[in-house]
Amino acid sequence: MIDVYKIREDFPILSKKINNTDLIYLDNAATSQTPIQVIDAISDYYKNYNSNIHRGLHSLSVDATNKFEETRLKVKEHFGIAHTHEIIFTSGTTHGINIISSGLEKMISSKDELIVSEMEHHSNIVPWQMLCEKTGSKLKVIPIKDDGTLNIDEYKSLLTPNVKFVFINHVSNTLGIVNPIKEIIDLAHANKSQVLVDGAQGAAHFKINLSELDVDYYVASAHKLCGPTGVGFLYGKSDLLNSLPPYQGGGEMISNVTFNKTEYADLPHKFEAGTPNIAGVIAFGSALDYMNSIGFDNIESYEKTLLDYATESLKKITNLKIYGDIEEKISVISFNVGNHHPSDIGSILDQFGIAVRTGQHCTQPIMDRFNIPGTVRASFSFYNTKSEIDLFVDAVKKASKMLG
Amino acid sequence: MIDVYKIREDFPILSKKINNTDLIYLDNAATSQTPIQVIDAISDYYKNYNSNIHRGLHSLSVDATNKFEETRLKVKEHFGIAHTHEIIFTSGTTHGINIISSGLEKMISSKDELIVSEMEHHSNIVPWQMLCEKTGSKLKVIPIKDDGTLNIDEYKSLLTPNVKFVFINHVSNTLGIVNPIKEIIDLAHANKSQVLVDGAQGAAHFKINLSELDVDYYVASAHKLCGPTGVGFLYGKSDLLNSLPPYQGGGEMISNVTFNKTEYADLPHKFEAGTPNIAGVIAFGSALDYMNSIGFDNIESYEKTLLDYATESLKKITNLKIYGDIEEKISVISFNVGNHHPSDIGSILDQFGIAVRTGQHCTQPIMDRFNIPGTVRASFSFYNTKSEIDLFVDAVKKASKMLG
Amino acid sequence: MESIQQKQDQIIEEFNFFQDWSEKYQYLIDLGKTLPEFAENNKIDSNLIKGCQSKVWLNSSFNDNIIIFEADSDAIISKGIISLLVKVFSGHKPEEILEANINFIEKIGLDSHLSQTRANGLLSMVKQIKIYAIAYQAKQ
Amino acid sequence: MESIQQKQDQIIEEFNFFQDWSEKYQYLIDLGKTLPEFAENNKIDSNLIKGCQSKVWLNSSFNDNIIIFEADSDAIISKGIISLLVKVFSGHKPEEILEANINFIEKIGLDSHLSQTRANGLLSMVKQIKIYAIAYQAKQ
Ligand SMILES: Cc1ncc(COP(=O)(O)O)c(C=O)c1O
Ligand SMILES: Cc1ncc(COP(=O)(O)O)c(C=O)c1O
Repeated sequence: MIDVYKIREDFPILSKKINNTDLIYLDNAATSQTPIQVIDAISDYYKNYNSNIHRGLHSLSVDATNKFEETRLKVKEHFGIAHTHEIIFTSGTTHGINIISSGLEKMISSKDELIVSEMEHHSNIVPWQMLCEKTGSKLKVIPIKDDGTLNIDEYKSLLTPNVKFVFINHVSNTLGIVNPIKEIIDLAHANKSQVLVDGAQGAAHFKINLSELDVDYYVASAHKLCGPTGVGFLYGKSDLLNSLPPYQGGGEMISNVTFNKTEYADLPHKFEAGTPNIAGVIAFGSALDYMNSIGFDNIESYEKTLLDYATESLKKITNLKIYGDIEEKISVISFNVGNHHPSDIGSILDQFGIAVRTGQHCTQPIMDRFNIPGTVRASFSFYNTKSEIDLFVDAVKKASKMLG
Repeated sequence: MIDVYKIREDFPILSKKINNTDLIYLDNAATSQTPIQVIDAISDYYKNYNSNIHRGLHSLSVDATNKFEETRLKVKEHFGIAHTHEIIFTSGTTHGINIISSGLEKMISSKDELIVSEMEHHSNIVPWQMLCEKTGSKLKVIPIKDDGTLNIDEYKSLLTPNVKFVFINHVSNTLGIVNPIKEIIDLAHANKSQVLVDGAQGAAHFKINLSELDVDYYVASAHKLCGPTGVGFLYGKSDLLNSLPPYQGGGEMISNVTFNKTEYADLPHKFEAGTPNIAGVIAFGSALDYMNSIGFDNIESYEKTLLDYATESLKKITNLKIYGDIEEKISVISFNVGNHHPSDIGSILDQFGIAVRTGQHCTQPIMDRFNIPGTVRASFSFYNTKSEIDLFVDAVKKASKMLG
Repeated sequence: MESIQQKQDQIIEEFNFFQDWSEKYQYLIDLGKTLPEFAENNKIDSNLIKGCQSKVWLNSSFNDNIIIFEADSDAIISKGIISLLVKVFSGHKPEEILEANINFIEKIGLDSHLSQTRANGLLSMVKQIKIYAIAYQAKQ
Repeated sequence: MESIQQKQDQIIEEFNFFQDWSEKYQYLIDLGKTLPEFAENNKIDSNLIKGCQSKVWLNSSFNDNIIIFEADSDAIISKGIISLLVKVFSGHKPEEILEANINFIEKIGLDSHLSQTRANGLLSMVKQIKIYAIAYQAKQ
């Protein structure tokens, strides 16, 4: 079990005051907070072995390279990946998706079709729209049902022989809904379609094994996993990554450069052009260590308790509507109160020191689907407490009363 | 003037021991070291206002957004840029170059020609080779002379009407040579060609005014400017940036998303898809503050003193050959001793606690030009001292003697 | 008719009575609710102000050398804020608007009590009002 | 003929005499200089070992169930290191090479005194030697 008050001591920001009251941070789906262990890993890097990596012969460079590559090993272990060279460090989920969307340009033609869902983050929509524009291929959309879940029957009928790829998020950042990605992947594979899973929200809340999932590509961001900003990773099956052209040209990603002929380096370097976010990647490793020291099973069950508690308490508020109130979800609640604009609720909550996100959460199609301007989104992490939820629910009530 | 011993106190890493002796860090061209002010800026971010930016209504998000945008202002002021929206934050120089090379795909045809120089870093070669491969356009190369400088006469004759773009580094990372970029730009503009300057090495050693230079695009990396890894910026004239298609699709870079039609956001957001390296960008601002507090004029003149001192001392070593030993250069010395392999010298220097870089420095064409496997490169920064240079020169002598 | 400065002073005085942020917010909310109806056919894209999370529309008309502003928002606090702006600027000449020194926003502590995204929205609103004034001045 | 382990022990003993890293380096450099010439026509890409900053070539031949290794490098310290490996492994059966437990590298402190890039290069060399052994074993 989790000793939340002990854990909170690891997070300096959680003792901060906002508008003269204690900060209550319920915007974890946007970015998670950072434990002192991760902050210290960054400082330690700059204080003790800051150096450019891979090409250096001197001791600092060797230390930096080893620590950098250690994170690759940690990602491999944590996510059940077969080979370290199947892990590409990126600047985040968006970057990872764009490596693939750009790589597919030459592999997709106007006869091909791609599938996304109606609940995707813009980062998992716009790159495919751009790809379709360039290649003339067609983007098809899995609709969501009134309860917020994907319409799997529709998905099955969309999965025609022309469908080359399916792009789907593991967990919806707006609704918190966990999609049945194993089923989605298996159906796609039976249709000879490849699947990219946007794991920006999935990776942070439960342990996943990418080999077992048999997913073709998986992307995530460190900053949602107690890690630093500006880091993420792309996993891809090695034969697939090998078949893609490199994304960016630059240092590291080549093995030989002349003006007549340039040869690209092997995986993973082929996709890691330029000096990477060295401190960030190393700190990402510390973040994985930190979360594993707490235990993903513990995190998952504790967050479930918070979710259930918050859901029940919020439901007692008159006119409060939760979007995606189903069983299979992580600790994210999107809601509106009556006809109040979400930004009105959010502004008032901020005065109470409560950080929630309001708006479309980069998922405009969901808003269009439910015909709303946005939602208030509260997202809980393993360092939040029940008493924070009490204060939050109370503040929502007060806000709703103020707004009349 | 510079009080180097006082400055050194700002850099925790400089008091580190390597192989039981004091670290002498002479690999500044690969990455600069980080003062405590910048390290603290990163910690401060994670301890006090870590939050996703731009879309948030709550106080943390507001603080983070403001501090992030403050760096844009600082970059604008420091580099003499007309508008903040002409500054795109990137993950580094390589990323910046690739934004442009990818953006030009639709604007370049097989009749067009591009110019690079023989002294470019791979990051400013490979993206253009990839572009030429996609578009059928031709890459022409400005050769370098025996003294390492660009052959400007050749450049003039390469500048034919078909030349659309010139890609040139401000300062060679291998030779330290400062190119006459004002002249290069003016000649290009007279030919109606646009110019991208790779400022990875230039930005760190003297102050530049991009408006006065009238350069079309300029790119640099924070990690060479006492800043963090994983951050850089791309400057582009706003009409040019506006005419380019977006690079990556994702959150932030759109203003409206439906499955029928997606509208891109205005500059700079159009090119800043996804959650950026928020802590890194903010720390980059601190790095600029730090360097300006020392003063670029002071930095420039002090580094010149170090360069002259080191050059003179090294030249006394028998059989030592410096590549690019000219007047107009920054504090970078590439050399070989007799026929000794640079990695042999480098390995022995490392035993003395001296960090230099050996090899090709991502500039294979320069090595081919001089027909050498690589060089030993010592690069000095404003926090290095003359006595470090004495120890370094002494160690080179010893290494050469050991190698016989 | 009072001057723009007089109207600002009045607002500042009113806000002086409030003890804390919740009273200020309550006041803005009430203002928002009492702002006159805005014609649906004026809720067009060209009247929309960028930079706000909620939608804010600002419409203007020019008659007898005087600008009349009308505004609306789908969020009530934004509506309250813009109603203050309408109160201050509506009924004035372009010159008066362009010359006016807008200080009531800080004086009533709105900039620190509103989240900055809102404050930026507010700046966008003021900017839009000045743009209208410039346009009408050119027409004269 | 001594066993692979005996040869390793000998090297370890030799290195025990050295007082500091400079003596070790000097020894490696001298070894590098005395490594027999390597035929230029064996300096081909397929003999090149990846993962070293300097070029390292490793060639092998198989006769009477025994593998003979030859090596070269354009850097003298690498050449010294690989000459140790050649000394240890050359003249042995594939089985012996595959079964051998390579411990002299740590024991002589090479892994800490060589920069890690070198150490990685060394690992690549050992790996390449084992790959040859596997290939010849399959041929038998
Ligand atoms: C001249 C030059 N261009 C480009 C680069 C690439 O910079 P980065 O690795 O930060 O993308 C470097 C850095 O090594 C450089 O020195
Ligand atoms: C589901 C989902 N996909 C993609 C992203 C984009 O991640 P990043 O901004 O780190 O690139 C996010 C984060 O907001 C997300 O929640």
